[in-house]
Amino acid sequence: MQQDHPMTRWERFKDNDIVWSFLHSPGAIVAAAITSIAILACLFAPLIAPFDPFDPSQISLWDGKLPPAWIEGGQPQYLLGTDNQGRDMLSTILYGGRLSILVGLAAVCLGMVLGVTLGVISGYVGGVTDAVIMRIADVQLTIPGILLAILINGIGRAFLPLELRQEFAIYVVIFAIGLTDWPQFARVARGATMVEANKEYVQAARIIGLPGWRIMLRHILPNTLRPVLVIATIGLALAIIAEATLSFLGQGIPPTTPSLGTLIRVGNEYLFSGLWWITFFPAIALVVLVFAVNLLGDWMRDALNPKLR
Amino acid sequence: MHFKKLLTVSVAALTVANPALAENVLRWTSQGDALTMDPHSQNEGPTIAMNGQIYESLVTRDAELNLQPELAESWEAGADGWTFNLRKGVKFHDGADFTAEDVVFSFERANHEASDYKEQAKNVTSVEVIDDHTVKLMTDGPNPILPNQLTSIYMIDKGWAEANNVVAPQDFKAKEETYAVRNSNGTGPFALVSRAPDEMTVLARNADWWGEGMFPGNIDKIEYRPITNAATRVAALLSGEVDFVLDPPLQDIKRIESSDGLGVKTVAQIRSIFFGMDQGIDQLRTSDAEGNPFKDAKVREAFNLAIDKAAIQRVVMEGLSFPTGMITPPGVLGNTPENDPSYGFDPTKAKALLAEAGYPDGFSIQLDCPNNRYNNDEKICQAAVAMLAKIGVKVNLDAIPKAQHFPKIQKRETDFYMLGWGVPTLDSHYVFSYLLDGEGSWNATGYSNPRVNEITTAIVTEIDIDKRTALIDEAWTHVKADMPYVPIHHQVLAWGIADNVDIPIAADDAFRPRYAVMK
Amino acid sequence: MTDLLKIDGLDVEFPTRRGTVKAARGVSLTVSPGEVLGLVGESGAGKSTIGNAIIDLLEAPGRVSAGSILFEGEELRGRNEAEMRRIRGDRIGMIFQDPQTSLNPLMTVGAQLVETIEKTNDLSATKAEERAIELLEQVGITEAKARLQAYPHQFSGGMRQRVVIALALAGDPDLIIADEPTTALDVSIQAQILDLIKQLCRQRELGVIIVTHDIGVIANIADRVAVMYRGEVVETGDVAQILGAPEHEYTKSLIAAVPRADRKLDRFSSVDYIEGGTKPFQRIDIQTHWLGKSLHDRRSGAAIEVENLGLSFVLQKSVLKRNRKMLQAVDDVTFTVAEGETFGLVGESGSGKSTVARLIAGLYRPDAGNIRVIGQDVVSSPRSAAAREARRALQMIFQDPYSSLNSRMRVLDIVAEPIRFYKLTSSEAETRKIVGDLLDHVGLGAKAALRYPHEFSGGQRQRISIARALASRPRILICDEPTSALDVSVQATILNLLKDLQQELGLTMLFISHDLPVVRQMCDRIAVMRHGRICEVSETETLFSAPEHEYSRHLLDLMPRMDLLGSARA
Amino acid sequence: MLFFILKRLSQSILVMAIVSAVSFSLFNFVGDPVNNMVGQDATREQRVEIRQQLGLDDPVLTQYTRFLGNMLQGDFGLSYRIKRPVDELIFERLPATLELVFVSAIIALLVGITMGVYTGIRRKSWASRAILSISLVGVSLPTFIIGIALIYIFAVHLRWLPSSGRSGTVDLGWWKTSLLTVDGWRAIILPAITLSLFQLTLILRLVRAEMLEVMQTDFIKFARARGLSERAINFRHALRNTLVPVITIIGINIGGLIAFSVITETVFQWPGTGLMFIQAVDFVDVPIMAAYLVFVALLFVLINLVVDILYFVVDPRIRLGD
Repeated sequence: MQQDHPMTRWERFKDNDIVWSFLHSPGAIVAAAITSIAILACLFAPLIAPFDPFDPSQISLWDGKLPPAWIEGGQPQYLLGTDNQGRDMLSTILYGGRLSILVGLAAVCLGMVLGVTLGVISGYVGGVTDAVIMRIADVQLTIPGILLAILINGIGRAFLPLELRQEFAIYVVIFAIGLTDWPQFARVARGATMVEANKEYVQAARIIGLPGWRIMLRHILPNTLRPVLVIATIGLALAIIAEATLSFLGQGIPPTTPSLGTLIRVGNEYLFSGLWWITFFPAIALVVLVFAVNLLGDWMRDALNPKLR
Repeated sequence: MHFKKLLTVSVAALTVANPALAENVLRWTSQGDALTMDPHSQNEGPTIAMNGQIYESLVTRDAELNLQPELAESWEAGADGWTFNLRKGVKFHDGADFTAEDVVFSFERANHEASDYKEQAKNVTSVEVIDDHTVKLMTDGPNPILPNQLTSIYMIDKGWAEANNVVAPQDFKAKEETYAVRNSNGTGPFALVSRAPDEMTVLARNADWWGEGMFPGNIDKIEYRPITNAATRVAALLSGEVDFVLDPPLQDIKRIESSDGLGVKTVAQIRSIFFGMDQGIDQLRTSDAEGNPFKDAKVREAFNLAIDKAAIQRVVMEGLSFPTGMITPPGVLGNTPENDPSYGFDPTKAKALLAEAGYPDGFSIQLDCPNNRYNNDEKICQAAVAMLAKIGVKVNLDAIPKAQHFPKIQKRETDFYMLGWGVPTLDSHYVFSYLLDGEGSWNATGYSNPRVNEITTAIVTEIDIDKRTALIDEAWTHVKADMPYVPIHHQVLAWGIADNVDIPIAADDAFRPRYAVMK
Repeated sequence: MTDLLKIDGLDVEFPTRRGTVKAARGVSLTVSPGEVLGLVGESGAGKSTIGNAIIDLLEAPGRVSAGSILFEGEELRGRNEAEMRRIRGDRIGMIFQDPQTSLNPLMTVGAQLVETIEKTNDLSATKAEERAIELLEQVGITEAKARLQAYPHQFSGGMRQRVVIALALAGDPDLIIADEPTTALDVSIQAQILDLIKQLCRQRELGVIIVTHDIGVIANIADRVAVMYRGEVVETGDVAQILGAPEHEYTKSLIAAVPRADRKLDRFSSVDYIEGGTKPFQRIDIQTHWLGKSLHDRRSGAAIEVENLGLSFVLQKSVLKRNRKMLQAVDDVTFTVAEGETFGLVGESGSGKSTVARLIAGLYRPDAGNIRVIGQDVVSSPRSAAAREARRALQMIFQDPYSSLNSRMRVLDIVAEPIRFYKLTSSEAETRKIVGDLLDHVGLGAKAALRYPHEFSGGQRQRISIARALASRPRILICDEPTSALDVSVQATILNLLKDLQQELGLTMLFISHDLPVVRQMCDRIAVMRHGRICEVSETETLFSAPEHEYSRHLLDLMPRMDLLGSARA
Repeated sequence: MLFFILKRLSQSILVMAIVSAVSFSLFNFVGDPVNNMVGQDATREQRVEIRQQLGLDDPVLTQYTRFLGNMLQGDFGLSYRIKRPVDELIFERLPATLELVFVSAIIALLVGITMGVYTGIRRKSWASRAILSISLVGVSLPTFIIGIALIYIFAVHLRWLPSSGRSGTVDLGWWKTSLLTVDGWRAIILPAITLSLFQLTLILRLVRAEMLEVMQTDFIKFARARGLSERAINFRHALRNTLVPVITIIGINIGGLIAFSVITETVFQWPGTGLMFIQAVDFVDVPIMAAYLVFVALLFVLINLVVDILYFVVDPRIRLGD
């Protein structure tokens, strides 16, 4: 790969093994497409959705329980039918998906920032700091995530004042899921850091006399991001599922601003009554979303593992 | 290949239905299991229902809710109490005779500090034994409705209780559970065979029951399995695992009706659903409005007119409700055809009224709502949010489990809330004293009309039935005009029942197996 | 003498997304029974590919695209998997480079031997065990019976390689292919293993192919040599002829680049045949350049003074102190390096030489003793300004060119980091200019600044490392095995560069290596280390001509005999 | 070895101490227990009285000491709602949960490892690709959706298996099992499959990944070069080495089964500890919540201890030291 002139950024980007592998993996492209469409659709839900399901004045109870447009009795303006409150299913799913993705992303970010920070410090500094951080992580791992989330939610509900609870329900869920996630990130970041910290470029940086924080930030952090990114992608899928599960158990996002999980919980009550679309479409949306994210994570794990390429 | 074969065989083995049973076994389910088998420990629906199959009271109600003799054959009112003639020859499941002594003991036990039936039992100040089969229940002054208050005070054997050290009901202070929590000894038509809480409770017919042959029921064995999740409960009925679901969700009624071999029975329930508005406090807690809009009767009327009860009935309740203008249902003394019709639905007028009251752009408020108590409670609240939005009132809904919801009402910490109220005594006093009296323990509206308060006190001791009824009517007329609540509807009960069994439905939602017939 | 193995016109290709790479082109070789063929070449020459192709174990997606492989007169190409399985182990045995990873860690050595024996011979369990013991004894493992029950991790590296050889012999093969069998081993053990292979070859009339990059190994063991370069065999012949009078240009360069242990040369002969791309770049004028500013600080005296240095590591933790296993990595080490001197530290792996380097560089803190850098005590108050200042005058070049550069940073940022951190220039433009100059000076060219490390070869990366070290304007350079991961030909150019820099800048150099010939070429004085202690410190020529310490003599004895190497291109 | 186990034990005790502090803090933060204990009609005086009787007015430290002391004796107090000793409630429901987790673990391990090995060995076959794709769907399906779907298909639609609950239990005196009767097995199949599916796919994918990793190692290449049979290479060499890292993960996975049994038990009305927990959360029945937390942590710690010991057994490098 000896060229006389440096490659342009774009050439280098295309030449990158990971990008190349991506462009040659149909599954990854489809997954990325679905994920980006889903994320975009949800982020721009207010622009795309035919109705605003959170605006109660737009809802008419008399439009409730209408089937999808292509089924007898359905109305064309409600493509996927309406729920028991008369909300347009398509709009509700878009808004609900938005909430699910936002909660998932925020939870993963929280877990990642917390975990990677602690993990890198733990791996680089070592000694007592390392022992303390990893013991805390152990305790955290001892209490299964979903239980902890239920507990934090329960505590949040009881502890927060009435007015705040509604507003903070989402933050409590994010906090609950994010907090259960960090040990994973911490472990991976710590492992990667310990590998990197022993590499000679870090020793070179130390000999130059760079302070520890600068070495961690500029040298180690960028090199630990690959495995962290894989975990984050899979973590995003798990966080979306966790949110849905919490909401399904009635411990998550309240039904006034429903997430996909809340929609499925509400819809589940109509499963036997013939109103299948109230639960079916949100469930499909959830599974497709999570599947796409997982597919992406799966490809990423393989692509970033040079041994399997 | 071998594996495939094996799989087929084992699936076949697993899918073979239970062997045909000679006896009539009724398998049924409802949302929650009884908390305890101690008849005086927990005043809670499923517990009363389960114990009511094993234990009996002096007086009971039939499926039409008429008072019927049970352990007492007849009774008579006096100025300072009621005399009850006890049924003769009644035996407890362990063979002991039922006598006046047991009645005395049972009332003492129900009045014990640890009892959860004190509120009902305290009406009986003491029990006077006249002979082995006659007792006089003494009251503090005249009590016209005492028999109504006795239907869930169950009789327990003194000897058995003493022998097993359960003279007092189980107490939360106790470190150990008592014998009576898992064992029972009643006089009723069924006796406990086995019990695994939240899993399965099996009852068998009591061959020595006094009523043997007097009732149509032919059930030999009852298997009760609680299923919390509504959809799962219906699935169990649809898949033929149970014969009877006490509380199928409304939206599944049609599906059950249309399934082969299944049917649905409905009846108007003695329970009304309504919203309370705090008109007592000076500044609302959760509103952006200055002061308290609810103090203005126009605002209360606007709320009443803004709710489309017909839409709630048809879409949310699947037709299974009766829209109303009262907070107590027909069947309760005090509900009249004049007062029962709803206030109607007129959003235009509602908006106008709000403007008149000084809120042309509405205001915001939080609606507190239970999500696991009444039929579609949370969905009714959601519908109300949308309807109130159309007259400009921005409602924030907080739907939470009943365990967290009810304390808000009891502590009077809510501005706007949903409540449902059943009337076990079938008398308006129960409604007045809790919901309308200024000091009522469940009255979080701050409503206090001196005349209503007066009537509430008066009817306790008024024995002249006509005069008493007139007083009750007067009170309701005041309430109808004052509009402290937004009445929505009276609930309708629906039971999902397999065709091979006939169970008469009752408005108090109690399963009475003595009337259940298997074909 | 009939050929045991005859390879003719063998082509091996690896289809990749950037087109098909030919790893071997028209390779022809022969091996006779009882003969050791050395297959020598530098990394990427395709030598290992040949070995794998013979037993049809090429890494995916590699495949043999042309040619024939005749083994005992039979064609091996196109055999199905079952037939190949009967040939592998039974008729052709393989020995791999790393004995640490060649054995299944979860099975006892005995079990692995027995399963291999049972594969070919229909023996009873006890017979198979007897045979296993016999094999272990043949490869020189004592108490063989007891050791059958041991797991691989309970053997030392050399012993493990003996086990690997025993396993290769278990099927009683006629041909052994040994792929870098001694590269992972220490010099002293290397010699024993080579002797063992040679002895087995003679005794059993085995054909042996030794694949290696090490001319020393070839000189010690091979009867005939095939030299590979970029997938082709450029020269084949008798070992004496190839090493003594090579004909092909490449072979000549290669042989010339091998460091001579027998005499000291001024410079390594340049090997332009290989590093064809090393154009002479513009070199900077040290006297006037930014880089030369440190020249004025020079003084005479000691640059590094080490006194009674000690450091131990915990090997096995335990609650009880007496149960704790400690390794005394550095034990009472004392020496002084004068300003402008090149001081060598030699020893086998585990001798503590790298640990001493890291102690001086401040990467570890010593348990005992003191270190002074340019007269400044850097141990007692390591965070003082004076200590930091002294440390900055000291930079280090590492062994592994791949891990010593941060792959996420551009070369510019790597080299500029110390300049920016210490604000050694007045502007970013100046920084960039200086980085360009430094890259020019180390022979990479200023354009390299905008690339990432993975775009460079190992030798080029070492040049980047050197540029980074220079960017601190150091007065002392610690070189920790700077060329041991590099090919011989590249090694020569890097060593030349280091020599040049040392002379131009008057650097003090601490040179750490296990490779005595290299050390002889580079150093003024040498310290020999063993088990954390210094055995002797001598002037270089004194050490090589008249070693004082017994261990020094032993090490010198183990140096590969290069008598065969002629004086070609000296 | 002793040092190792002692170290792990002390860590476990530390973990349990922290968890118990967390679970105690529940009592102080979550809700007002009195409201959950008294009937609708309780008066203010009754409430005050109950607070005093429960010791809710004592200083926090006194309450914690009391809590710890009681906890060590297995006494978590009475459930606010059911008013029975919590430890008894838990032990009553424990067999249901443990049997469910046990059957699920067996399914997940057997199927997961088998398929993982298969897809690891036959990396390119269409069956492997199919299994992998399906497994990815598997990790994407939330447990509750699987449960609902299984109920709908096998119970309501086909009517093959019961939709919910546990039946056919046999009381062995100290343990109530449902694994001895056909009815019991019929009831456990759907929840066990639901619970196992997620972990099964995780194990499958992990085993495959580890298998591929091991297949790249030198000792496998060396085994090939010795001409050993595919069977010997795959099972004697590759699988055993695969299992070492897999064991740790399996420990975590079984913990995951216990955690996710909360969801499965809710969907299937399985009368185990998880269902009790979620009901307790709804009723803010703090003694049960606290006890369950401590109990799950204890199970986790025990499983991890077992895994550590298994490590010793499986890996001679740890067992025999260097």
